[in-house]
Amino acid sequence: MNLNDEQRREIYENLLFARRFEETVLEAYESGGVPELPHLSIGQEAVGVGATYALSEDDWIAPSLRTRAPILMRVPLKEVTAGMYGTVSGPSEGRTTQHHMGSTEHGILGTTGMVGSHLNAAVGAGLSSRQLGDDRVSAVFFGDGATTRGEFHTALNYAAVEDLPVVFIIENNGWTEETPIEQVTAVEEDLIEFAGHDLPSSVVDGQDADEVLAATSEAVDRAREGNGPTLLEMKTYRYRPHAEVIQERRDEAEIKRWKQRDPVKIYRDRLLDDGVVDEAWLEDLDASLREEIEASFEFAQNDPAPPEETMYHVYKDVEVDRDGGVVR
Amino acid sequence: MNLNDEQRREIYENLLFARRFEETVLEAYESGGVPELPHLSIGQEAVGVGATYALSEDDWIAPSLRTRAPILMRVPLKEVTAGMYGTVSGPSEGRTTQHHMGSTEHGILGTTGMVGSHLNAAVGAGLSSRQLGDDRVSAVFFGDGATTRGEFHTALNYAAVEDLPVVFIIENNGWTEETPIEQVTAVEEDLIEFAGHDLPSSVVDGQDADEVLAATSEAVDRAREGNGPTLLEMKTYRYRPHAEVIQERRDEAEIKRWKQRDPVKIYRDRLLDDGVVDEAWLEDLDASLREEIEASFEFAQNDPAPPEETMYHVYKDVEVDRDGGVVR
Amino acid sequence: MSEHTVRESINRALAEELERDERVFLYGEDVGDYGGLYQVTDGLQDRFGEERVFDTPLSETTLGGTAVGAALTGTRPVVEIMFGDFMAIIADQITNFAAKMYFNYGDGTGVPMVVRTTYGAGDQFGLHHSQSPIGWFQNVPGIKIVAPSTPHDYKGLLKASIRDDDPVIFLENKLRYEDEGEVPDGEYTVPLCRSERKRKGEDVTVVAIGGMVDVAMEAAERLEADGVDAEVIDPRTVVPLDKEPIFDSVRKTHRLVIVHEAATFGGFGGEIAAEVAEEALFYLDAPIERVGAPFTPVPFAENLEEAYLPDEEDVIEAVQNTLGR
Amino acid sequence: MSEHTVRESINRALAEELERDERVFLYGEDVGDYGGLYQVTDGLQDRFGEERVFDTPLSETTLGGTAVGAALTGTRPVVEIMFGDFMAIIADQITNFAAKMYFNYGDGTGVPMVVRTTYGAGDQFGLHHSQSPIGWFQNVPGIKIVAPSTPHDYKGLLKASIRDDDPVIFLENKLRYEDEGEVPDGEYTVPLCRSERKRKGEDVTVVAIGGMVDVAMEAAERLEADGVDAEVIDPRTVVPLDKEPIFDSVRKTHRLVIVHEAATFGGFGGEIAAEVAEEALFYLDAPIERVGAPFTPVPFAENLEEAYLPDEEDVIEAVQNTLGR
Ligand SMILES: Cc1ncc(C[n+]2csc(CCOP(=O)(O)OP(=O)(O)O)c2C)c(N)n1
Ligand SMILES: Cc1ncc(C[n+]2csc(CCOP(=O)(O)OP(=O)(O)O)c2C)c(N)n1
Ligand SMILES: [Mg+2]
Ligand SMILES: [Mg+2]
Repeated sequence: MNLNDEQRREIYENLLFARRFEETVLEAYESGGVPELPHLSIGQEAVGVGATYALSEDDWIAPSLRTRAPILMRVPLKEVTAGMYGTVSGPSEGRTTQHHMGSTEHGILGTTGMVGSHLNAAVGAGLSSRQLGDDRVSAVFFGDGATTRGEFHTALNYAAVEDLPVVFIIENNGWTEETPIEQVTAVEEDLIEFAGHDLPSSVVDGQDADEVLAATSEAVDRAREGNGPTLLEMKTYRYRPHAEVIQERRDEAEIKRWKQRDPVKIYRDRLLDDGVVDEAWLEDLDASLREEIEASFEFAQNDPAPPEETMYHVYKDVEVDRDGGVVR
Repeated sequence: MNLNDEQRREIYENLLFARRFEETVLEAYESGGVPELPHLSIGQEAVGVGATYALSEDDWIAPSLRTRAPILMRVPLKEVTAGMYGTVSGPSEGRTTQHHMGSTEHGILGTTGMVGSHLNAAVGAGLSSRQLGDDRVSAVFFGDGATTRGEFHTALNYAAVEDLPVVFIIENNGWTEETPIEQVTAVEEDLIEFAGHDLPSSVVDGQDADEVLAATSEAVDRAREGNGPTLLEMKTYRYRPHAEVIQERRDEAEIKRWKQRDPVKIYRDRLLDDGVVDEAWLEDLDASLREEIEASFEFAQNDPAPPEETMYHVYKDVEVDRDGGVVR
Repeated sequence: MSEHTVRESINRALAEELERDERVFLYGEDVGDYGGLYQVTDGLQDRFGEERVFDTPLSETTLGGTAVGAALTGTRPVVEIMFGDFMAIIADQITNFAAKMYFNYGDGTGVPMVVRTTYGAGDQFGLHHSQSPIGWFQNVPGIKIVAPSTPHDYKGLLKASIRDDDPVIFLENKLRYEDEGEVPDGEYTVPLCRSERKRKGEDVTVVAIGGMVDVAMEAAERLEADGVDAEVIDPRTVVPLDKEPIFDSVRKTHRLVIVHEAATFGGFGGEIAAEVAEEALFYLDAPIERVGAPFTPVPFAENLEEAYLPDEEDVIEAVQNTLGR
Repeated sequence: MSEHTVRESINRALAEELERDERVFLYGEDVGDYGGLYQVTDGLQDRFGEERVFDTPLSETTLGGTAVGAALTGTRPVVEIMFGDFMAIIADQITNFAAKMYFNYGDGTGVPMVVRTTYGAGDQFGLHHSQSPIGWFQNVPGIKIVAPSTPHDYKGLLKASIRDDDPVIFLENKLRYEDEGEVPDGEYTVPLCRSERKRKGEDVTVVAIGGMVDVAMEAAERLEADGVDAEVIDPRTVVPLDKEPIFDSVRKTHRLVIVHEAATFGGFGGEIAAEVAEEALFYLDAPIERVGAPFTPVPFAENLEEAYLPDEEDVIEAVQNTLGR
């Protein structure tokens, strides 16, 4: 994929957008509180941005809890922010958080809070694609921890056996909640070793959006041409603890080392070096993103709470009362 | 493991014993019927016999539905046969079949009818061994089909990460119930490829009890020395359909080809060649095994049905009535 | 009308829906070439091709998980889970995923998947191939559980299930595949979430589920000879429940017997009894009777399994109890 | 006696049992060095070492499966499953394995494992981290389900669960970890399978489960001011059930209210109601009332979750209903 300057600027915009958004979430959480407990992806933005950029708009994305960028790239911001506040304008009108939101319009597969259970669902989207002959690719994001679940094996195997158009993207940030991944995975070096399956795989620098984009594009092409799934391991890192309630217990040196390869900075420096942007453009962008983000928080904070009926939205094809009785 | 003549004869005895036993089951099923639907392992005897022979008596065995030989080697025959008839002398007094029987005395891990769910249980036996420091190894047998379940990945990973004393033995007979295994597994050639895990593995000729024994012995030694699990893939074949109700749909030529490498015949010929046994000994053995087996069927057919109380055996530590009420 | 078995009815329902809607596809262990362990999908791969009817790895989590994903993305998967006991393996996919996505989406996206599975004791298949999994999912909002009782209903309810936009667990009693009954020759469906009165009566209401409907009907025949006029109600869909017809019937007969195959304790009969004890308590002239299995796994030995499984005698006795005889 | 929180009580119970019996070990996701998401196992790895208290991969099936295997082979594993919602992932290991092995063995081998897990709504954790999984296992013979309500009972019941030879699901309400109460300083256990009358009363029986016991107790206090004398029974172990004390109480008060946190429909309250409708029907002066959640997933928005979760007002209203007020 050869990028023109506009595209490169767009990628940077998305990186910075995700960064600024989550920084604002953190501030809001630390000052007044945010109803949805933040599980921030700060530090990992290049994975979601680069990979999403490699997909067509109507390809399916199955994000993990940690995959914020694709959501922000596809879903109107006010909706996402409202989703964190549980107000009526959120993606499910306050019924659920935005973490695991689903949207058919935006090509986001709804997910559960069970880390890794969505891998097979993403393979199911691949099945749909084959049944309908519509060439849609499905990209599923998941953490290193999720590779230790049975779904990793079963989903990879089925996608590979059936040559389904699925791209498996490990966001390897080195940690489950509080356990270092090498402590619980029997691999020598990389998590892709885990997959004995007969499918192409590679390790990618997850801090470099261009690398992510290149690797994902290749995988997407392969999938769209009917040549089956690919497994990509993106090496990345989260700057914050698993969730904001959780005590940090990782090495400060480790965190510091990773911050030296910050995905936003890497991209900005490259664009500056290549003369694609200048400082003024960067400042303008930052200001306008901050403004948009602020506005979304203001919107969400003033958005009304959902009426009680909102939660009686359980069956699509029959009316059921709150006691499980069919309304005739 | 260097075998003396007596040991070699013993191995042959066990091979023939398993063979004759299951032939008798088949006859009984085809004439009068046997309450437990037979899932015969005829053709696969060398795997169970060779592997069990490599274990100490107090090592744990976690058999699959198809693993008949280890049961026959460890559990009194009358008990096994009664188990098929559901009579009081069976391993659970008629509550359950003998297929998934458990016995602490005989070191057999009870199993469920869910193919592959016992892999993690066998790893749990490895945990016990570590906790108790008792050096017991746990050997788990499972079919090729079971390698497509999530338990295959999760159990191998955990055993390897914790260096637990577990030997994983795939009885690869090439078929699940009615689906050829290569159709549903994304490997190039062998199922051991499936395990990207960092643990030793090898492919073994499952029709040759000596090969099975050698490979398993090595794995058992490794486990007992604290060097963790091993994965062995035994190439084998069942002569009968998955279960006796099921229509055969495999190629006749395929069945024929495998019968040319019959595990009982291979071993007999070798013993004859080496002068370890002669025809007379073989005939005597056959006659005495047949007699013993016949006697067990006669026993089982005359063994009484269990009294109704037998099934109210659900909780060990509290008396509960048939309606789930605690008896005070 | 013509006579068909339950097996034929299901097979025809699948064929008709595969024919009607190209978004429908059918997959599971050995359902393709072999036609399924119980031969329910026999001939369908030949007719519709390997892309519409196909075998899978031996992984129920893949079946459950991919079905949810497929249903969320525009197709209508029909999955076969060989034995209902294996529903425990996909409890996560059912409970946390399929049942909750309509709630989790804001745009009306549904989860039009059907999980067909077998259930029930009586063939000496033992504790792991004989269970009735209704109890495991009866407390899960968002799932529909359908348990038909006649060839007619099997066909019509399966077609309706496939067309339904909610996830459906479709329960097939493995002792009933050979049962025969009248089935219309033309196209029809039977609506989900509607119970049916299978027999009109005045003296006692018997609510029976799935394979137990026949047992209840035969008990009712024998009771008639004894001068007892039993009404038999078949909920057909148990979750969510069409309650009013049950209340109405109890208000008329003043007696209630509930029959299902799973253990009584903690089973779905408790829900029905509780509903009536809340809504129609003072209409009851006798304590509610539940007929079900004892609180044990399904035993293997023939005599034990017979003692375990509820039968006509048990229903008759329960009815007599409500009549104070 | 001294004051302790529920968290401390559990931590001490674990420490005492690890100390007492070297066959006991404790494992789960992040339970080691970190001390568990809710810090319940804090300090235990330091004290007992990495061989007795340790972290695992993020695989609940491994946790469930290895625990069964370990329990069958001479040790007494205590597993932490971070959220009760994840119990659906190990439904196979619980339902088909742990619950059935004593039945499947003929030599008295038991399955002495404990699965500790959190449950319950009220902290805006949303539909996948707030469920009450009792309903998923209430129809499974062979499992014990324990749901304590006070620091005293948490400690005593957990110690008894670890010593018990049957598999136990031990439910910890995540809103209650900070609750304080009197706990004896010395060694004690609280027997499984025995309910307790938490409050004596004459006018109405309230059976409450787990986190709802406190809600019921507070409702009872307020009702007393209103001249209503409520008896509160805490089953503590819900499967199997200590039924007689409930029947006795209803025979005395003639009124029954059942309170639990899961959805009413299909939930455990149905079982209790059905039992009473069978055993003590004619003692009832009013329809049985069940207080529970509506038949929806647990909603996220604060106001919705509040409306969802049963509270004192709901209990009081139900009691008033039984009194015809
Ligand atoms: C099935 C399941 N088990 C445990 C958890 C609790 N949990 C939430 S996130 C997490 C760690 C996930 O680690 P990883 O997959 O590496 O993703 P990351 O958070 O690092 O992006 C855990 C254990 C869960 N949500 N689901
Ligand atoms: C979890 C589960 N899924 C499906 C089945 C039905 N079933 C029983 S045996 C079998 C095939 C097993 O194949 P394999 O593992 O290769 O063992 P084999 O019978 O060939 O020894 C299947 C699908 C089952 N018992 N358990
Ligand atoms: Mg991680
Ligand atoms: Mg096989």
